[in-house]
Amino acid sequence: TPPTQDAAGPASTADAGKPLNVGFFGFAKSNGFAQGTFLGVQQAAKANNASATFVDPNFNAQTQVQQIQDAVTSKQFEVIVIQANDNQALIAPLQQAVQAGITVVVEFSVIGPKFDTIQPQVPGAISIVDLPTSNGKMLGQMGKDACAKVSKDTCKVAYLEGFKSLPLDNARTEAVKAELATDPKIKLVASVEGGYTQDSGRQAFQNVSQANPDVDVVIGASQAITGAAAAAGNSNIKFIGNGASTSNVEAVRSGKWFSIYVSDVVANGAKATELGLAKARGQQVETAVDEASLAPNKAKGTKEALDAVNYVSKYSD
Amino acid sequence: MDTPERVNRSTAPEITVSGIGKRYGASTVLRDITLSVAPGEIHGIMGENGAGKSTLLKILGGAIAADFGVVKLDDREVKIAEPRDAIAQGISLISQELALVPGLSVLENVFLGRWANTGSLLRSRRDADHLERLLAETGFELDPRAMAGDLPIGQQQQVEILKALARGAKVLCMDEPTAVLNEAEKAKLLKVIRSLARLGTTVILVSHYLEEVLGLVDRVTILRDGQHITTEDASGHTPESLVGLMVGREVDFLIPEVRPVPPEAKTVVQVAGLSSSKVKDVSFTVRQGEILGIAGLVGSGRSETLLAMFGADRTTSGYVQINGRRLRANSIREAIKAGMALVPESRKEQGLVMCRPVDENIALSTLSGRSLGGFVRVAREKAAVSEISHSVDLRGARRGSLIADLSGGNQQKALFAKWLLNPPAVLLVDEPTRGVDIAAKARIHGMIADLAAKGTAVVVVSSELEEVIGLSHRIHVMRQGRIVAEFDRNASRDEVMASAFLK
Amino acid sequence: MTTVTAAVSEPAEKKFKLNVRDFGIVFGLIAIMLLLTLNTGTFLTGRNFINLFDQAAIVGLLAAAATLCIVSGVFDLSSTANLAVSAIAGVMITQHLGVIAGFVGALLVGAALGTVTGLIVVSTKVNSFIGTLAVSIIYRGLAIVITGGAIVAPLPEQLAAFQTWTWPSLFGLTAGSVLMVAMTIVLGIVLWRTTFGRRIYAVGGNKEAARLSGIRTGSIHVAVFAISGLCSAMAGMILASRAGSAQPAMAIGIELTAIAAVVIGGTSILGGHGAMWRAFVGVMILTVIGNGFNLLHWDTTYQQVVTGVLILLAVAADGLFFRKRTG
Amino acid sequence: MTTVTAAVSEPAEKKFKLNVRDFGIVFGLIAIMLLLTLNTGTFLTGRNFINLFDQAAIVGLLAAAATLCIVSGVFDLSSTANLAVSAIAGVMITQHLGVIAGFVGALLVGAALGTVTGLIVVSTKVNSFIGTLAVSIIYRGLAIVITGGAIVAPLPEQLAAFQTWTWPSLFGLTAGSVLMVAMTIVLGIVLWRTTFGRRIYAVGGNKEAARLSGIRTGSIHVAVFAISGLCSAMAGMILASRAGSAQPAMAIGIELTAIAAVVIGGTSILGGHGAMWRAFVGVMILTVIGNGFNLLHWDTTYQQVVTGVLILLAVAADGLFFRKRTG
Ligand SMILES: Nc1ncnc2c1ncn2[C@@H]1O[C@H](COP(=O)(O)OP(=O)(O)OP(=O)(O)O)[C@@H](O)[C@H]1O
Ligand SMILES: Nc1ncnc2c1ncn2[C@@H]1O[C@H](COP(=O)(O)OP(=O)(O)OP(=O)(O)O)[C@@H](O)[C@H]1O
Ligand SMILES: O[C@@H]1[C@@H](O)[C@H](O)OC[C@H]1O
Ligand SMILES: [Mg+2]
Ligand SMILES: [Mg+2]
Repeated sequence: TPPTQDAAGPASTADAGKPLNVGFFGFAKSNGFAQGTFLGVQQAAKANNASATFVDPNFNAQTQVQQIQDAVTSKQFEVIVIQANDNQALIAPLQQAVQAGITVVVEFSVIGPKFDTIQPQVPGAISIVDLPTSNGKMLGQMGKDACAKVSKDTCKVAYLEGFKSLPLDNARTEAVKAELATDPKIKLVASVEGGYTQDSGRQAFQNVSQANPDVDVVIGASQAITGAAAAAGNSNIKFIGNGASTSNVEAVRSGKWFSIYVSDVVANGAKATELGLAKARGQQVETAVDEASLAPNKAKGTKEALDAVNYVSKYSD
Repeated sequence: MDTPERVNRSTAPEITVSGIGKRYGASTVLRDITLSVAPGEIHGIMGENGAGKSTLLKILGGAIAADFGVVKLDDREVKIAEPRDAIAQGISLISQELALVPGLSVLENVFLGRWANTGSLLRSRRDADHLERLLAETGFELDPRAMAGDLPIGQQQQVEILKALARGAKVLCMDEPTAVLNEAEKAKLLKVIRSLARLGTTVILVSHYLEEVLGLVDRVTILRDGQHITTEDASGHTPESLVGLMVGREVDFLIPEVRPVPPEAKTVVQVAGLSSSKVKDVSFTVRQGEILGIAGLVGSGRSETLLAMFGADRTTSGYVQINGRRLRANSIREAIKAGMALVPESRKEQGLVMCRPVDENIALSTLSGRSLGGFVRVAREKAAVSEISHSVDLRGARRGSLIADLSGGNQQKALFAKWLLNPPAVLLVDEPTRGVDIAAKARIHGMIADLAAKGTAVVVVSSELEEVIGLSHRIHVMRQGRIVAEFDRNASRDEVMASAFLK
Repeated sequence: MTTVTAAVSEPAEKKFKLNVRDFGIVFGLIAIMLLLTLNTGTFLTGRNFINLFDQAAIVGLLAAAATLCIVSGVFDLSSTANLAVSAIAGVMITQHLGVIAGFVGALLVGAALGTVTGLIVVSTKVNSFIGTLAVSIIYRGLAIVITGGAIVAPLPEQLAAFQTWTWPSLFGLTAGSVLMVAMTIVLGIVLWRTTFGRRIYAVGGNKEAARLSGIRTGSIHVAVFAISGLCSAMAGMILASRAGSAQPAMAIGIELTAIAAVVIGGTSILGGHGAMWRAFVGVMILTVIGNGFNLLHWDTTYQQVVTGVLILLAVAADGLFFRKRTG
Repeated sequence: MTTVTAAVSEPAEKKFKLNVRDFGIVFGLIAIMLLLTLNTGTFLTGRNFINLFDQAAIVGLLAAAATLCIVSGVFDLSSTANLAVSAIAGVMITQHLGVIAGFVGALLVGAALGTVTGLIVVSTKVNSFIGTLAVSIIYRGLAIVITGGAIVAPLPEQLAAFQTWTWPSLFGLTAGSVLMVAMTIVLGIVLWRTTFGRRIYAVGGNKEAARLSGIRTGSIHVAVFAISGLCSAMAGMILASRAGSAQPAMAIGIELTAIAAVVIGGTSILGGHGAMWRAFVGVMILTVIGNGFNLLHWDTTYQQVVTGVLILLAVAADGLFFRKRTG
C-alpha cells in the first residue's frame, strides 16, 4: 500500500526570534553561478537571523538526492534552498523534506515534469524559478532584435543547445526555435549541442562557422558563447549569451556581444532565502515567483538596459 | 548432468587424419599430414622444436582449426571446429601451455565446465568424491581445495591430466605431459597411461624423452619441418635411430663431460642461512667453474632458493655474497649488477613477455648495456640477439615475431638466450631444458658446461635427475625448504631419490 | 608427499586466517559505521537505515550486475544508457497497457537490449570496454530518438500505482531497496553455487582454458550482458517510479560508480575473482561515507578530499593488511 | 639456424602484409574523412584542419599520456582532476610571478601531483583504476579548497600573453595544437625507441617477468604517472589559456574520452601492446566524427546513434578484418 500522505503539513513553525539554519543545495561548489546565488543566500540569512551552509553535490543528482534525505534525518536545516541537478530525481526526497516540516525552496531550475509553469510541482514547496520556456522565448526575441540590425535580406542564426538528452534544454530549444520562426527574415542555419563549457562551445562554433561562414547571430549558454566568441576573434557576428557573469556583462557593455539573458543570481538567492525563512517562521508567502521579474529589464540584457542600471554581476564563470 | 565415470573403452575409434595442413600468414607449419592411430594404441609423436607436433595435437583437440584436410573417426568424417566438438567426440587435449583457471580450486578445475549439478545447482560433494577416486587411481597427491594458480607447475600439470581423465576421454592427446614432472610423478603418470591404454583408451603423446617414448608407445610418428616423415613400430628403434629420423643427421646428445673444478678455484657464491617463507636456513657455496645441482621433489623449495638468492623472494634472514661482496637483500637489480642471472622455471609466468617480440624479450634484462642516453641502440641489439639466437639454435622467429608465436621449445631457448646475452658470473637455472628437443638440450647442456669451464659458477635445479647428476659437480637435495643431503657427482639416482623422499 | 600431507593437516587455523583476510573490507565498513554511530545521534536509527538502503538501491542493482560482468572478464558501460531506454519504454508501455505491463515490458526491453549489447561485443570481438561505451552512446541516442528529447510520464491516474517502488515494505524498507537486496542475494547464489556461476569465474579467469574445456565463452558473456540489462531495467523502473517519469539523461555516469563499488568491495577488475557480497559491501561503503558526511554536518568543501582518502584507505587496507596478494 | 636465415630473407612481402593489417584503424579514419570530403565542401579545407587539430589538442595530450599508462598496465583516471589543479596553480602563480613562471609552475605542479598519484598507487598496491579514481576525487576537492570554488584569472594586463596557446603558429595551427603534436611525437619516440619505453611495454605485458629482469616496476609506474601529470598540466594550461581563467570543474570526464580514443586506436586495454600513433588516430576519429556531423547539416537527433555506430564499426573492422588476433 502507498504511504499515507502526512496531511498535517509542516510539523512546526519556528518563532521569529529563533535563529534558523538554511541549507543551500547548489549545483556545485565548483560552479560560479551557484556561488553567486549562495552570496545572496548568505546575505538574506544574515539579515534574517539565520546561518547558511553550501551543501555540495558536485553536479551529481543522485548525490543531491542523498543529501536531501540525510538532511531530513539529521534535521540540520529548517530551510532548504535547492538548485536541482535533475528535475525529477529530487521530487520524492523533497516531498519527504516537506513532510518532515522543512521549508523547501526550489530555486532557479524547475523541479517536476513541466517546464512551462512557475507553480511549485513539489507539493508544499516554494518555487522561485527561471522557466526554460520563457528563457528560450527571450533568447529568441533577442535573436530577432539582433537580426533587425543585420542589413541583409536573410539573417542567419545558429543556436548552441545545451544537451540533447536533457528535456529541460530541449524545452528551451523549442521555445527559441518557435520564437525565431516568427520572423521570416531569419534562417536558423544550425542548432547543435554546445554544452556548458567554453571548450565545448568553442568546438561547436568552429564547426558551425566552418559549415556556415556567413552566420550572423549565435545564441547559446554564456559559457559556450564565451568559447565561441574567443574562437571567432574579430568578427561581425552578434553573440547572445544565456547567463550574466561578470565577464558576460562586461562583454555586452563593451559592445563585444549583442546581449545576454540576465539572471541576477544574488537577488535570486536572497529572495529565495527570504521567502523560505519567512515561511518557516509561519508567515504567508508567495509560493511561485518568476526570477525574470527580479532581473533588470525583465532579463533582457542589452547594452542599454545594463548601462541604464549600471548593472554589476556578482559571479564569474 | 551426471558424469559418466568411465565410458566403455572398447568404443575408442580409429583416428585417421589425412591431408592436414596449417598456415600462419606466409609460413606453412603443417603440410599434408596423413596418419592413422588404432583404437587403444599409444602413439608417440616426435620431432624437433617447431616441427609442428603441438599444432597437430591442437587441431585434433579443436583448439585451432586446420586449413586443409579432414579428421575421420572410424571412417566417419568429423568436423572439429571448437574444443567442444572434440570433447563431444571423446577427444581430450592436454596442451603444452597449461590451461587452468588460476582463481578456481583444484577440484573446480578438474571438472571445469562439467561440474556435477542438479538443475544447475552445484553438487560439489559428488565432484569431490569423484576426484578422490581419481587421485587414488593415479597416485597424484593434490589438495582439492588449493587454488590452481598457487600450485607449482608440476602439480598444475597433474590437474590437467586429471581433468582429461575426469572427462572419461576415449582419445587422450597429451602434449609433453611429463616435461614439468619430476621422476616420481613421471613414473606415476606413465603407469596411468599404460593402464588407460589397457582399458581401451587411445593415447597420442608428444614427448622429447626418447627412453620414455620407446618404453611406452606402440608406434611412433616423426614430424620434421611440418611434414610427416614416417610412422613406425617403436619396437625396432633405439634412441639414436629416432634422433636420426627427427633431425635428419647424426647428433651427439649425451650430457657433455664436465671438467673438474680446479682446486685453486675461488668461492664465488656464498649463501648463508638464507630463509624465506618457503626456504629454511639454506647455506652453501659455489666455486668458480663449479656446477651445483639441487634436487628434490616439487614443492621442496628448490626454485624458491634460487628466487631468494636472486632477491626476487623476500628473505627473512641470511644473506648472499658474490665474490666476497654481500648483496643487499631483496634487490634483483643488485643481483644482476653483481653478475647473477636467473633462468626461471615458468617461461610464461616469470620469464617472457608473451605479447612482445622475440628480440625485445631477449634484450630485456640487459637493456642498459646496449643503450646510449636512454635510447636503445637497435642495430647493436639486433646483432647481439641474432648471435645469441644462433648459438642456442632458436628457430622459427621471423622479424617482429611475438614470443607467443614460437613453439614451446623455442620459447625456452629464447629464455635461455635472454640470460646469456651478457655472460653471467653466476648462473641460476631452473628447469633449463624444459620442453626443448634432444639436440637443443644437448646444446644447452654444452653451453652450461662451457660457461662453467670459463669460470661461471652455476646452480642447476632440475626435476630430471639425469640432468642434475650428469651436469653437476656436487648435488644438494632439498626437502621441505631445507638442504637435507649432499652428494658428489658419482651419486646414484636411487641414493638421491631416496634422500628426497626420506622421513 | 610429506609436504602435501603437512599442508592438509594444518587446515583449521589456516582456513580461519584466510577468512579473516578475505573479509578485510568488511572491517573497513564496520569501522566507518562505528565512527558514525559514536559521533552522531542519527546514524544508528531505523529511519536512517531505511534511507541508506534506499540510497543504495540503484547503485546496488547496477553493482550486482557489474560483478557478474567483471568476474566474467567484461565491462558493461552501457548499463545506465540501457536503464534510460528501458525506463522510457516502461513508461510508454504503461501509458498504453497499464502499470504492470509497463514494469514487465521494461524488464523485457532491458534484457533484450542487454542481449544485443552482448551479441555485439561477442561477435565483433571488440574489447568490451570500448564496445559497450559505443553501445551506450547508441542507446542514449535511441532514448532521444524515442522521446524526441522530452520527459515521458504515466497517465495521472496511473501515477500512484506506478510509484510502487517507493512504498515501504519489508522491515519498512522501500520496495526498491528490497528488490535490490533480493537481486543481490539471487545473483549471489547464482555466482556462488550454480554451474553458470562457475563458468563465469572460469571465463573471466582464463578464457582460453574455459574454451578448451568446451565452455561456450560467447554464450556466457551474452547471458551476463542480458542479466546486466535486466538489472538496469529494474534500476530504471525504481528511478522512474521515484520521479514519476523518465527521460533520456537518467542516471548518466552511475555505471562508473557501480564499477567503483564493485572494485572497492574487492572484486578484481581483471576478472575471475570476486564475490557478490563484495559488491554489496562496496556499495554500502560509498553510501555510508556520503550519508555520514551529511549527518556529521561537516563542511562539504573538505568532503571530497576526505571521501577520496577514505576510499583509498579502505581499499589499501584491504590490499596491504588483509587480502592475500597473487603476484 | 637455417630457419633463422630463411626467415630474415623472406622479408619484403611478409613485412608489407603485416603492416596493412596493423594499420587497419587508419583505413577507418581515412574512410570517414573521404566520406566527409565527398559530402561537404567544407571538410577538406585548411581552416577546418586547423580547427580539427585545435579541437583535438586537449584529448590528444591526455590520450598520449594515457597510452603510456595503459601500455604499462595502469589507468590514470585522475588526469583531468590533476589538469584542474595544475591550471589553477598556474593561474595563481601567474598572478604573482608572471605568465612564464605560471606556465612552468603549472607543469611542475602537474608532474608533482602525477608523481604523488604514482607513489600512492604503487605503495598501496591498489588497483590503479580504483586508486586513481579516489585520487581524482581528492584532487578535485583540492581544487575547490584552493579556490574556494571560484574562478581564478590572471591579471587583466597578463591576459594577452596568457592566451598564447590559442595563437596561430606553425602552418597556421594554434600553439596548443602544435604542443599536442610535439608531445605525441616525443612520447611516441620514448615509447618506441628508448630503454624506458621498452620497460613500459615489459611491465605492462608481464609484470613478474619484468621484475625478474631487474626492472623496477614501481619506478616505471611512478614515472608514467608523472608524465601523465605533466601532460595534464599542459592540457590544463591550454584550456586556461583559451578561457582566460581556470576553475575546479575543468575538463571533468575527459579522461574517459582520452582512454576511449586510445582504445579506439587499437592499443590493448590489457597492457603490453599498442603505440603512440594509435592514440593520435583514435583522437582524430572521435574529433572528425563530431566535426563532420556539424558540417553535414544532419538532424542532430540521430547524431549520437550514428556516432556510436561509427565508433563500433571502426573498432570492429580493425578487429575483424585487419589486426592479428592473439587468442
Ligand atoms: N600463432 C602462431 N603464429 C605464427 N606461427 C606459429 C603460431 N603458433 C605456432 N607457430 C609456428 O608453428 C611452428 C610449429 O609450432 P609447434 O608449436 O607445433 O611446434 P612443436 O613441434 O610443438 O615444437 P616444440 O617441441 O618446441 O613444442 C613453429 O615454427 C611456430 O613458430
Ligand atoms: N631496471 C630499471 N627499472 C626501472 N627504471 C630503470 C631501470 N634501469 C634504469 N632505470 C631508469 O631509467 C633511467 C635511465 O637509467 P640508466 O641509465 O641506468 O638505464 P638505461 O637507460 O637503460 O641505460 P643507458 O644510460 O645505458 O642508456 C633512469 O631514470 C633509471 O632510474
Ligand atoms: O550558467 C548556468 C549554469 O552554470 C548552470 O549549471 O545551468 C544554468 C546555466 O545558465
Ligand atoms: Mg609443442
Ligand atoms: Mg620448483
